[in-house]
Amino acid sequence: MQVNDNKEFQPLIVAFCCNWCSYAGADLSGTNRLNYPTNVKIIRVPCSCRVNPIFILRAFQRGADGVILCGCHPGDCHYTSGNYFTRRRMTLLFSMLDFLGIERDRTRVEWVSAAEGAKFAATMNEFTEAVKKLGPNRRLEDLRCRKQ
Amino acid sequence: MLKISIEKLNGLFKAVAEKQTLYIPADRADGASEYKKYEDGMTLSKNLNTLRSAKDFFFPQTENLADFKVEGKKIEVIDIREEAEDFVVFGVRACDARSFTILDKVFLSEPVDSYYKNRREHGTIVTMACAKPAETCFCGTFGIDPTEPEGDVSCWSDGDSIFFRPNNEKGQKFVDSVSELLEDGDTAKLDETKAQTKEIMAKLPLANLSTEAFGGDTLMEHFKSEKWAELSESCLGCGTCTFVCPTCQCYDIKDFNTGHGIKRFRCWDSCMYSDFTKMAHGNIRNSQLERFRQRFMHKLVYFPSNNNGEFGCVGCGRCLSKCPISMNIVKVMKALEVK
Amino acid sequence: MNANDTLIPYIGVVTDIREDTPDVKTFRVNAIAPDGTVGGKVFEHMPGQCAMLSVPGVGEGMFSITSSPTNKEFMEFSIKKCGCLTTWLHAMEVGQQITLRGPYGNHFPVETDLKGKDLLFIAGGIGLAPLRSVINYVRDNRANYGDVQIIYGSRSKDDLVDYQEIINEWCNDDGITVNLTIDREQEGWDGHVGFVPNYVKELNPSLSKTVLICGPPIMIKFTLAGLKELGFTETQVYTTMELRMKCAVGKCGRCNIGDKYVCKDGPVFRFDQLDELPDEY
Amino acid sequence: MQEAIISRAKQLLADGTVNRVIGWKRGEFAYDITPAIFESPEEIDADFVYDDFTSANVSKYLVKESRKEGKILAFLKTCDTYSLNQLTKEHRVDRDNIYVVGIPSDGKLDVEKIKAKGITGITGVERNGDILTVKTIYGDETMSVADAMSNKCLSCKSKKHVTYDELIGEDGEVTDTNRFDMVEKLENMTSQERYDFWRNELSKCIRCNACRNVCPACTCENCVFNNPDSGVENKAAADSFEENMFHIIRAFHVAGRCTDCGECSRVCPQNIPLHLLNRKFIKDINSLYGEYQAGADTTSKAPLNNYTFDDCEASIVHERGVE
Repeated sequence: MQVNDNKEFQPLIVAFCCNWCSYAGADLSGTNRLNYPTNVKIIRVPCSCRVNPIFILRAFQRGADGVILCGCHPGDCHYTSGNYFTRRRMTLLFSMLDFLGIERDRTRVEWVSAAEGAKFAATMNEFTEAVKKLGPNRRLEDLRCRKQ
Repeated sequence: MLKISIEKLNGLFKAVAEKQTLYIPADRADGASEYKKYEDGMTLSKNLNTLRSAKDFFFPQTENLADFKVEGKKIEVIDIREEAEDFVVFGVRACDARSFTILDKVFLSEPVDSYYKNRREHGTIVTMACAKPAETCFCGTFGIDPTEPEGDVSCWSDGDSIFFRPNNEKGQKFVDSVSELLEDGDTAKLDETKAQTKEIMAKLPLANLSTEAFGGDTLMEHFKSEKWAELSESCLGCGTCTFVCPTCQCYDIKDFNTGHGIKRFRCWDSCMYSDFTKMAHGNIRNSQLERFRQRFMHKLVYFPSNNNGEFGCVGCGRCLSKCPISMNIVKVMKALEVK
Repeated sequence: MNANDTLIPYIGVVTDIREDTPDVKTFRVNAIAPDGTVGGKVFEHMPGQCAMLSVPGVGEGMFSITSSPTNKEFMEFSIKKCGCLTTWLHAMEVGQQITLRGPYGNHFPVETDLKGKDLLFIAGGIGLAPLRSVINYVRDNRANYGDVQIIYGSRSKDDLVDYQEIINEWCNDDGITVNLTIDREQEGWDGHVGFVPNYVKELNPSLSKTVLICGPPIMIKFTLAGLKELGFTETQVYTTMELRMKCAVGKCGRCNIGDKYVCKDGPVFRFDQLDELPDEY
Repeated sequence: MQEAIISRAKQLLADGTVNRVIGWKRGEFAYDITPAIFESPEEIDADFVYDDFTSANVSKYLVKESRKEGKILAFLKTCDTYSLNQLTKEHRVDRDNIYVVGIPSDGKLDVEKIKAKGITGITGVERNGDILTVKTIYGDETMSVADAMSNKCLSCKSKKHVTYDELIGEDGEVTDTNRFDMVEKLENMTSQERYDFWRNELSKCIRCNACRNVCPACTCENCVFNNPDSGVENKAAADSFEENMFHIIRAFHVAGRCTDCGECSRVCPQNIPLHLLNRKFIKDINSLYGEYQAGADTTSKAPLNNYTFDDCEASIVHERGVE
């Protein structure tokens, strides 16, 4: 585990991972001892399509600085078409967040298969870096939830 | 009477704002006005009234009541109440000024609501007489004279100057604090303005609206009226009327889990909402008819029944202009008073 | 801001949990002193009054205080599992702290109108909870009241709240008649079978009695009709009500029946008072 | 126009085609018109009104009304027919129980806009060509009709009725409007500017839920914001997050189903331009997944219930427009 003794900002990342591909991908990156930040909190969902826009917003409310949604590659969905719906939904949602002036780099969709442990780790590192540059989430923050 | 010329009014605002927070009605980009914290250069709105009423100052839409820390089986209550800071609300109209009397009857009756009382004690209300009432005004129906507003200090404008009259100790303190800016003035022109306003009041379309058919003793008669079905059929069940109303005071208490504690907060609620009376085992007001009836019965019958005949409406006309489907207390009164 | 506000609750500790029926538990609550000592009551009350119980983050609700004011050691609440908060309460263990505020509402006129009278208690299911406070108050001040009759019915034998107390204490008291009934025949039950309203009519209680009734709305409705048939007047019958409440002090505006707030002007009403109000309950 | 509508309504009542009529009822003033149901010719004669202020879309009432006994006559303006079509498609109304008479509209007036000019004490309004004469207790005032026109009519998308059993007057055409202008303008701002714009607008929200309750696409039996089990139930937005949350989810839930009738902005007591959120979704859908007009038909698949294998990736949001 990384020990963070300087006060550098460590973003909290919530990663919604589909049970069949991305969660297995995350597992693989772990068994392969690949590094990705400890502040990435994985939430397993049956399918990326299970993720309601409310989930994304709630993650921000509860202190996430970035939210990433990982699912099977288009065409590989365990339920045939779930991730196609996810793709449309999330495109529109992210576009709306952008429209409201929420920094667009705080949200991302990435397709990660069960075999792509390396891609999972790389994606998380890259995404964390991008969010780190933005600093803490302030525009979509619930002040009541901010830790004093 | 003490007065200040209108050109110098901003100087007075500045002097007040230096000592305590001052709120004045200010114009918004969309033409409506709302109370804003006074900052240098802000001007007083010329609109008759603000979009939202002044009740927010004493009974805000949401406020924190208490915090809780929960650890295992242990609970700790944290009293977060703090003494409010002194503030002044300037330009409150006669209708809104009366609404405080009505809210007082609810919140200052035993057991006293300390949150409300705290702000009430620290707020000074400076009222402003109306000169140009709108067609939606019917404060006269409830015995309010818009040319003689209540409040801690009453103000009038004759077009050139603003006149001040303190009504109590708090008001006197306010007038004293700005006395060097005030001068003694002649009220001849003001009396003329008042007379003109009264003439207009008598000509308003709702001038003849009467409360005669309402009050505590008409409870069952109005409750059982068959007209509620027709009146309520187009109601959307939104909370617009409730939230713009200066006298609506129903609230909800809810807990919010912040992840590191529980915040218990109170927020405005509306009897028009479907979950207002919903319990684990059912709902006593299941239809919009019953909820609609509750709101108007509360204002016209239940409230006077419990408060010596005082009605729970001040005739500010906000619901008349804001209801999405234009169903309002005036239409209800006119429908119900016909036997 | 030293003055206390009724909206800010006290802390109580659950010191005993008794499983009365499959869906009713009785919780014993004690006060907790700043130094952590547990004991005594959080506040005093009169029979029929209520308290707002809450678990922060879960919810707050009005519950009638089941124990008698004559009990100086603790308060008790008999609570049926039916919603979010009550489900949580049913899952908790001894030692759990909860918050309380109160007492709220009026009470049964035990020191005025009911004094010296013959009393008839009629309860159905969890409706015994608010009456238990009165019954025990009457038992502890026996000299002040005349004959006491208790008619209590439930769905089944297992659903009779406080069955042990009824059998072991109430039934053994002098001057107290207890009539139990259950809705349907059940093995091991040799008592009366049938609905409460019918049982009341069968028992044909004396018209001199003052009636205190609590139970499901439908039971109250038919029992009241039955009592009227027998010759009782509405001024003789008291009941206690419950509606959704938030503030418990008549300010939040939701528990009203006409111009009366159940939390402040109630929960105890005499039926002739309810007659003058809309039937929105 | 009002006479023609009234006489047709009375005919259809008399010949038994329908047993009630949904329309608009006269108010206290010239402008406070309430949607209402009429059951007799006498009621219609007394109160039925169709004029410059009858802008309320009555199609949502048909969700309940069409399930009642007997056929109901509904007078629908062009934009209202889109809403009804969408409701028909979602099986929220029983279309067979509704007799739709399409009526033309040459734009409705918004009294708020008149009042914003400082005109008060309004007793009557007269429209003569482009000039509006407002009668008040303080004397007559004039202004241009365009200045008093409601926002939803200023960007009217269509003069063509998409569903009707009969028409009064001539049917128009789908109009080519500038309705996405403001959305585009916002898109071209910087992220910070957009944020400031929306904070200023959404912080006015008093959570009266009028936008939700009036919306013909919002017909859930129990809204997620009313459901204590949803975890996001809130009555008053306690802070800016909850304001954003409510408006994002409200607009998202009608994305692909919103016909752009403009009722949400019309009823907003705080004059928040809520339709911009809906239009942003419409604009995105049009540009990313092909032109789509909700309510134009009753058979097409909604964009969010549909997909193609080569849809764009969500990263497109990062690639276009202003950061």
